[in-house]
Amino acid sequence: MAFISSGYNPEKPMQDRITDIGPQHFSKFLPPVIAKNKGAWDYHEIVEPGMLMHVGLSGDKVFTIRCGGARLMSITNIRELCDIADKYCGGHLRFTTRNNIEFMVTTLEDAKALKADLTSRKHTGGSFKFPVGGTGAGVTNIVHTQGWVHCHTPATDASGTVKATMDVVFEEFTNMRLPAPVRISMACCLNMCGAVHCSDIAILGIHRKPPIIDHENLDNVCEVPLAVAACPTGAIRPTKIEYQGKQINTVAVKNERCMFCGNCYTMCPAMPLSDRDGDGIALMVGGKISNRITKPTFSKVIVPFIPNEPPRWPTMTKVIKKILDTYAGDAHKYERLGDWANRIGWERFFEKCELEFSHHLIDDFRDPAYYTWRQTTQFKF
Amino acid sequence: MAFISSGYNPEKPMQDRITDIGPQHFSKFLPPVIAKNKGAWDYHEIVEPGMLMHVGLSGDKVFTIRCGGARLMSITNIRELCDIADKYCGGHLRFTTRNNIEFMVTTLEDAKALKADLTSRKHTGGSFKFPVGGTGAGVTNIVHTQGWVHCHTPATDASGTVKATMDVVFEEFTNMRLPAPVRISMACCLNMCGAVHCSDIAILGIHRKPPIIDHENLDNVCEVPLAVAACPTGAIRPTKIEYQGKQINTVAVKNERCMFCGNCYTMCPAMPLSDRDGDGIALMVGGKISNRITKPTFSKVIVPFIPNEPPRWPTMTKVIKKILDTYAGDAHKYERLGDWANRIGWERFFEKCELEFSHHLIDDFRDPAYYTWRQTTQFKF
Amino acid sequence: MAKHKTPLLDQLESGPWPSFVSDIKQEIEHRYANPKGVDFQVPAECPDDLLGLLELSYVDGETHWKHGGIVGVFGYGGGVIGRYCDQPQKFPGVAHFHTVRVAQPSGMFYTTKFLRDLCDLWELRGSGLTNMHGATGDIVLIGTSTPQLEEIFYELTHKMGNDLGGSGSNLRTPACCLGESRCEYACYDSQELCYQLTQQYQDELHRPAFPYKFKFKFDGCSLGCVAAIARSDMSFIGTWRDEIRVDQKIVAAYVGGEFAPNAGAHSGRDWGKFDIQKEVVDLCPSGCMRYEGGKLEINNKECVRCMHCICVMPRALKIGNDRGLSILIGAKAPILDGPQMGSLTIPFIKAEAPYDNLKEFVESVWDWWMEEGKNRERIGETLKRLGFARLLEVTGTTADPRHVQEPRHNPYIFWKEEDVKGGWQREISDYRSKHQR
Amino acid sequence: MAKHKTPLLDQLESGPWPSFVSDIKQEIEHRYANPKGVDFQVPAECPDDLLGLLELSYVDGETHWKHGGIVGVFGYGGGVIGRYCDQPQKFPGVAHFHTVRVAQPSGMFYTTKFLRDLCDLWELRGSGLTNMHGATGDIVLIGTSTPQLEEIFYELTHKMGNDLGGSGSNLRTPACCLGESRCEYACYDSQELCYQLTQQYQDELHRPAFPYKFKFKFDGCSLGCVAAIARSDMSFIGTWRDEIRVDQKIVAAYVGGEFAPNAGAHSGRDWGKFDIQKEVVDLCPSGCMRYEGGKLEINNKECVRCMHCICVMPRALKIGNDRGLSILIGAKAPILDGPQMGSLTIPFIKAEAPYDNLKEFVESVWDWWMEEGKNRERIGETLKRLGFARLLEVTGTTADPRHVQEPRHNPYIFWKEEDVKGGWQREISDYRSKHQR
Ligand code: SRM
Ligand code: SRM
Ligand code: SRM
Ligand code: SRM
Ligand code: SF4
Ligand code: SF4
Ligand code: SF4
Ligand code: SF4
Ligand code: SF4
Ligand code: SF4
Ligand code: SF4
Ligand code: SF4
Repeated sequence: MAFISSGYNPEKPMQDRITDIGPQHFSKFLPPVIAKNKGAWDYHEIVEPGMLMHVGLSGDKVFTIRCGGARLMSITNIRELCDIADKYCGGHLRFTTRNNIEFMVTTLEDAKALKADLTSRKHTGGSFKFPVGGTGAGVTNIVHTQGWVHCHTPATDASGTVKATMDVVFEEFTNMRLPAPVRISMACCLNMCGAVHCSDIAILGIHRKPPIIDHENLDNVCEVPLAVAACPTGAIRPTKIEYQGKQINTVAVKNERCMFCGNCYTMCPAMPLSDRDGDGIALMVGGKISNRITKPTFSKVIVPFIPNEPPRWPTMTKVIKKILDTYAGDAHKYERLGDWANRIGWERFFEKCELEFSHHLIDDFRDPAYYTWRQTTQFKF
Repeated sequence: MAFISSGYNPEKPMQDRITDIGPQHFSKFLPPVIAKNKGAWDYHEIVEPGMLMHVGLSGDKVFTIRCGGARLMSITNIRELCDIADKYCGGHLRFTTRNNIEFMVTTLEDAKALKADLTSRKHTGGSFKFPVGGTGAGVTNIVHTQGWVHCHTPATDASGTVKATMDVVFEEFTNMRLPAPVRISMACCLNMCGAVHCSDIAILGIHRKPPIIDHENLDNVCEVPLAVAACPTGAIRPTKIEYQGKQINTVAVKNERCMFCGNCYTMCPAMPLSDRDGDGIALMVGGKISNRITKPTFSKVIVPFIPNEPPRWPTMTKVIKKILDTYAGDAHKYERLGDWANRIGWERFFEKCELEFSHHLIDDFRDPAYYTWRQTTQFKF
Repeated sequence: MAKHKTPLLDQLESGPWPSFVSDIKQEIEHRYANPKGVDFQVPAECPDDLLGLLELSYVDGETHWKHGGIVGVFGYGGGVIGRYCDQPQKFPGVAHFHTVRVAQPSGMFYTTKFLRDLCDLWELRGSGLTNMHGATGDIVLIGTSTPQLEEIFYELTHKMGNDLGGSGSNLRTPACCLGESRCEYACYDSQELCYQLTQQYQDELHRPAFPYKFKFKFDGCSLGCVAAIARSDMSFIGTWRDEIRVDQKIVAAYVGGEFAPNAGAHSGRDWGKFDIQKEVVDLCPSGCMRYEGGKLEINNKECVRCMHCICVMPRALKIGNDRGLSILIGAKAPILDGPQMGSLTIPFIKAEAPYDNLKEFVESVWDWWMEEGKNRERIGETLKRLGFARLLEVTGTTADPRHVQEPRHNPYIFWKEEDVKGGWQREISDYRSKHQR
Repeated sequence: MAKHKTPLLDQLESGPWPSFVSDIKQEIEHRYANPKGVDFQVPAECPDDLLGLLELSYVDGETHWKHGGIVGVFGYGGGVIGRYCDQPQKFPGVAHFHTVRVAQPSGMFYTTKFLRDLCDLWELRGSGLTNMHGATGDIVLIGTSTPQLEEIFYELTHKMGNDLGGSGSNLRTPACCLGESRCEYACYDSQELCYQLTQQYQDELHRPAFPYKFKFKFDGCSLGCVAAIARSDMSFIGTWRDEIRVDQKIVAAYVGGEFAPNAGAHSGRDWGKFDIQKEVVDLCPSGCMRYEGGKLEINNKECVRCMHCICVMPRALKIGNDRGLSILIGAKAPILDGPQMGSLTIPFIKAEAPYDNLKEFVESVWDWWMEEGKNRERIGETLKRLGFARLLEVTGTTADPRHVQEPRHNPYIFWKEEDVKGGWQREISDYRSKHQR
């Protein structure tokens, strides 16, 4: 392989440099029917799962076919998407805020043909390349993060847990038979790169062992005061130890105070947390974002820990399926998962979903914890 | 006046000493019909304002006449109550948890006669001695504290604010025409000796000037570290100053950090807060205690400050009256004041009650403050 | 004739509500008249000077009481609040003006005999002024001098067979609603339990050994007539766990307008015809009721026992038979950490004499708080600081979804080493064997 | 043929959902086949080694990526996340594996031309693997080496006219819902505003000058399709302040069953006949609707614009005409202080080009946060620490009940000296003149 220059001259980095141009203006990318009717749409309809029809005040119609995809996507895959878009959509496509792909056409026939085409495409391993669905009162794509594919702090994998989960709930992706939309999100550590804290169902990687301290290197790779300041519970203090006959500056961790947030590791590479047995999954439910009927709310931790069981995390997916099915069978129309749990009471939620309640689920983080305890005699036996 | 000994011998305090006997057993005090039907009541009815009828499974009936009174009560007044109880009730009476007096008789005729008798008695100044009422969906007696009558930390008077308020809302004491009970409470400083923090309407004395420091005496009358530790906002620090040529230990207060809780004064008499212009009243509303329909909730501050206007606090009583009347006109049957405000939204509450909203009403005390801000786009214009 | 002019206070004599000013004035007159020739042990002008001092506060807009002094009776750490006025020259009658907290009987029923004895005692040895009752529940005798304290205590115990109440870092005087004595809603005998625990914990009540004050309150049911949930470190609130007893015939009578809804509590206004659907079924917080075909159905399993339906139709609906109480912990006023209500700790427990199960629970809570509570830290604050789960642990209570309104929002779980496979001891060298730097 | 055996990952090839493993495998094959004879600037085995390394993580249950390194392009403080693997000998193809964040167009519409160009670039200079899109919204190109960074940036800017996105203590890449481009609910042009603010604040985006990261997100309405309220330090959420436009005829058609409720979103199950009372009127959170005599009435003054009724009958009910947006501040994930959602700061503001009113607001917020924010403190945390009122003050916003869900529970008000008559300077001697010790 020979180095191919883009034209950039490292000797003169400022030569011809273009900076601060931002993204392209979106208007360059809009399909003509979209550009024409922008700001003048009248209504929409979900013709069938994965197929939306938007009708403009002009009378124009646009049919959108939405299909799922693994967010971790190769350029081969993107090129295939482009081929499809070239064939059916005049060279336009879009991605949704939940990593689905949308193709837009102007007739129902094209929409049907496109849908058929998309669902016919499969990977050699047997999975759909472009399953159509993700609309209406169903499960759509899982918003997720990097996991073991790219990040340094994950407590689990992202792509794998997502694939395992979507396989199990796939029927809900292609049907619209739930009481309301169910948004599943995944984040591989407590940094929660995503809206895991406000999702109907959230898969969260968590650590459970305090950082290991790499005393030998700590003082070289991080600043002790920053590491100390990083800890929200004050578990870390500066200390000196003797290492191979030398006094070195390092830190000590009061393990009982650690709640495994990983912020120390973020600030100091010499304090890794990850551990095969310590790491795993916490499940949260009942968050939402829309202001429809009820206000946005946070997700709540309902299973404090499930061990990592790669490649398919069967315990985790079983719990998720059970929750989803119970919700589907019990909730009112338009009722989001958390609104259902609030209505029946969390005591019933645990009972109906056959989940064990443990003290780990009782908030003990700072003053607001109090507001999640129960200050009433209203409860159900 | 000559010292009259009870029999106590100061030389031998332990001689014949009786301790740890607690209160008398309540059974010694129950009227016969009460004792007989205890634990076996069937139902009750409010015959008319201030008159309850309880019916036992035995068929027995007891009629209770409830009357209001100033909680600050002379023995002359108590003896008059005893005279009445002797006359009508076989020498029994009780006090309610809100400082009303209850007389129990077993026939409706006696009850009517008793009620007539009670309402006929007036103080020379014109006020009722024993107004009958305080039942059902009305205003009952105001639970209150000491104020300028006995305490060292009040920011206002208790008995006076209560009298002024009860005079203004008196019609609601003798009628049962509100949507639900309205419980008014009063506390003269932030210590809140009472259930002011969970009342439909609460009158609260507040200070607004940081403590004055009596440097000359501080070190003699209190322990500097305790004074420093008392402050929840960390506004107090130990310091040394030169006073009349001598170095003395004392404290300094960072005034901007003070929120006038008075806890420093509780711990250290050399740090008084009270001030004619600084002190006054905050009004809170919307708290409740019962678990009926909705859960118990805290009162909310809706007027941050009203100056002390003794003897009748006209600005304060005007606001209270306005709130009460607005609530009475607008709420649903069975709807407590706070539930009404929650239903219409606090933006409407301020509008309808013609109250000004100011930044003082936005919580800024510690982390839970966040939970009172608005995390939704649901609001009313 | 009163010594002091009180033009401001005089304005509080008008208006319908009982005037404390008029009342004090009648005491002043009575005191000066002294028809029984009592040899007052505190100055006769005591109420007079109180009114004068209070007038001065009305003029100044400031209190004239000095920061409390430590006074009391031998062997007790509470029951008396010391008080001195800051203008003793002008108001010698209230130069000393301590209050005595007298333990009230559960439910605050009295005989006139008891009250008259108390009045006589307080006429002789105090100001003749009282609070019936203090906010915690005590009979509060306001205004006496230090030398009288032991005398009052002696007469109270010897002649009246009654003790002082609490103050200081003690168990405070427990209080209850009247409960079974005159209320069909009572789910346990709140008076008896209040009495029994008061007797059991006399030592804790009189001798400060706690980090701070501790209050018990006993509500016979969830309506909360003694406000336990708001103002007691440990609240005992009655409930049941079987079924609301329904008499359908009487329900029909309510619907037919035979009985006033809510026992007539709303009779002062015309609210229209009683509408059981709107007024009961639709307001049920758990949505567990139906009214169909003239029959009221309650799905008791889903009922949260809020009592609303029972309140609206007390003749037709009755509390269940399998009764007991819930215990909540931590209520307190805002100082210092902000207000708290009690947090549900024991959803249901039987409450039958001799209450050993309850005493055991109380003591396990205290043991923990006395061990871990900081000075001047209410148990509600300890709970916030150390976590609710800790309380469950020390009281041997199994965690239960009923302990929370909703599970935690954050994943900041304090795992323990024994929870975690392989424990916490790890070597960096092992880690490095799989992960190069 | 792939170098590494991946028996665990292979199990993720089955099942209906698109398999990322299969996809990476097709990239591995494509890369080794290299039909166009690309002179890969990062190793051809890059995706192959990624799969191998990932398999190792599946075996070990631990990540094999080292703590990030600081790499980037000249003059920018963000846009690249440095990444190195901790087994470079075994997996040389991913020894360096940095990601490049590419600013996405508002609404994520693309031409195939743009995407193909990007693919070509990334085939030549990267792993051929991407995230479409990252959680913040960027196009994320995962896996390249340090020397390629400037080259990629150069080609991106020169050939594709596109910039990098954000990372570090910067303004992060703003994101929006598709809004007016294909949604009848949009109350403002979320794409245009997103674009304009992105352009306006290029400097803030590329050059870290903030205490910590700062995110903008733009939802066209309160349904929140880009989740602004949950994950943007400043959320712009569309709304209106006049009336919902109702076409009663179409309402009747919905009631008659002519149109599927909620645009057919629930058509996968038989929910029974559409019941406008139960499904719309009774669910309205403000209770401001009535359906009587075949007419739907909305008391718009009381409407909280939750959009439910509009969602259920999108053909009949339309958003108001006097449109604008609400601004909320402070949303963030739980690290460190617990999760936050945005708190309503500007209930309503017009959103029309050139958006000067909005820019002024943004800058007033930043000025304050840059002045007062601590290092690594999100603005939501600053808000908690210094109080919401402070934000109102620095942005010149009048306090309004809409700022709170309910007023404060505690009376701990920080009065200012100028609020208080007579100020705060007092002399103990004055006090003592009225109050003896
Ligand atoms: C395409 C997309 C916007 C974009 O810019 O990419 C979008 C598009 C639409 N959303 Fe959305 N929403 C999109 C993400 C979201 C999100 C964000 C998220 O999930 O991360 C939310 C907030 C979720 C939450 O509350 O937790 C969201 C909450 C809604 C709701 C409220 C649903 C509810 O019951 O609370 C509606 C109303 C509805 O469904 O009738 C809605 C309605 C719509 C409509 C009907 C708007 C319209 O008139 O076109 C669009 C089709 C809906 C459908 O798919 O059934 N959209 N929508 C996003 C598609 C994501 C996907 O691929 O599945
Ligand atoms: C006498 C007293 C108990 C005592 O031991 O002294 C008492 C007695 C009764 N209460 Fe109470 N309550 C008493 C203080 C309270 C308190 C405590 C307080 O206000 O400090 C509360 C909690 C208030 C709150 O929620 O903020 C209280 C909340 C109730 C309720 C719930 C009302 C609601 O709508 O939320 C009921 C039910 C009802 O009114 O139907 C109730 C019902 C009753 C009943 C009907 C119970 C019965 O069957 O006898 C009694 C007569 C009610 C009436 O007066 O209309 N009682 N009641 C107290 C009288 C106080 C007074 O003098 O006015
Ligand atoms: C007399 C009484 C008020 C009344 O007029 O009824 C009272 C009076 C005082 N209270 Fe109280 N409290 C009284 C019931 C309460 C209650 C209500 C209750 O017990 O149900 C509360 C709220 C509930 C609670 O405990 O939280 C209460 C919360 C306080 C506090 C705040 C404690 C806290 O943790 O938040 C203080 C401050 C302190 O302890 O330093 C306090 C302190 C005081 C002191 C001792 C003043 C002080 O700072 O040292 C007051 C003496 C006044 C005096 O000179 O007579 N008092 N105090 C009440 C006791 C009478 C009785 O025994 O029946
Ligand atoms: C790539 C991405 C996840 C993804 O797979 O999509 C990501 C990846 C990382 N995030 Fe994130 N965050 C990403 C979106 C988010 C989001 C979602 C959002 O922006 O809407 C959040 C939650 C919202 C928020 O900002 O609070 C998020 C909250 C965090 C946090 C916690 C910040 C906090 O204040 O709570 C951290 C920790 C930190 O900053 O030290 C973090 C830190 C990180 C770091 C840089 C790891 C670290 O500790 O330094 C991750 C680099 C991973 C890698 O190697 O590629 N990331 N991060 C997302 C950015 C892609 C893009 O530009 O489009
Ligand atoms: S959630 Fe944690 S582990 Fe996952 S990508 Fe974000 S920072 Fe990395
Ligand atoms: S993981 Fe979090 S709590 Fe534990 S030591 Fe590190 S920073 Fe502190
Ligand atoms: S509220 Fe304050 S001023 Fe009033 S009695 Fe209690 S401690 Fe004293
Ligand atoms: S009044 Fe409260 S906040 Fe002010 S200095 Fe005293 S203790 Fe601190
Ligand atoms: S709390 Fe319940 S039991 Fe006690 S008096 Fe009130 S209604 Fe009756
Ligand atoms: S007690 Fe309350 S929750 Fe139970 S059925 Fe009656 S109204 Fe419903
Ligand atoms: S947020 Fe509102 S305007 Fe934007 S896409 Fe969603 S529904 Fe449409
Ligand atoms: S938008 Fe929401 S609040 Fe407004 S009328 Fe419709 S359902 Fe009611």
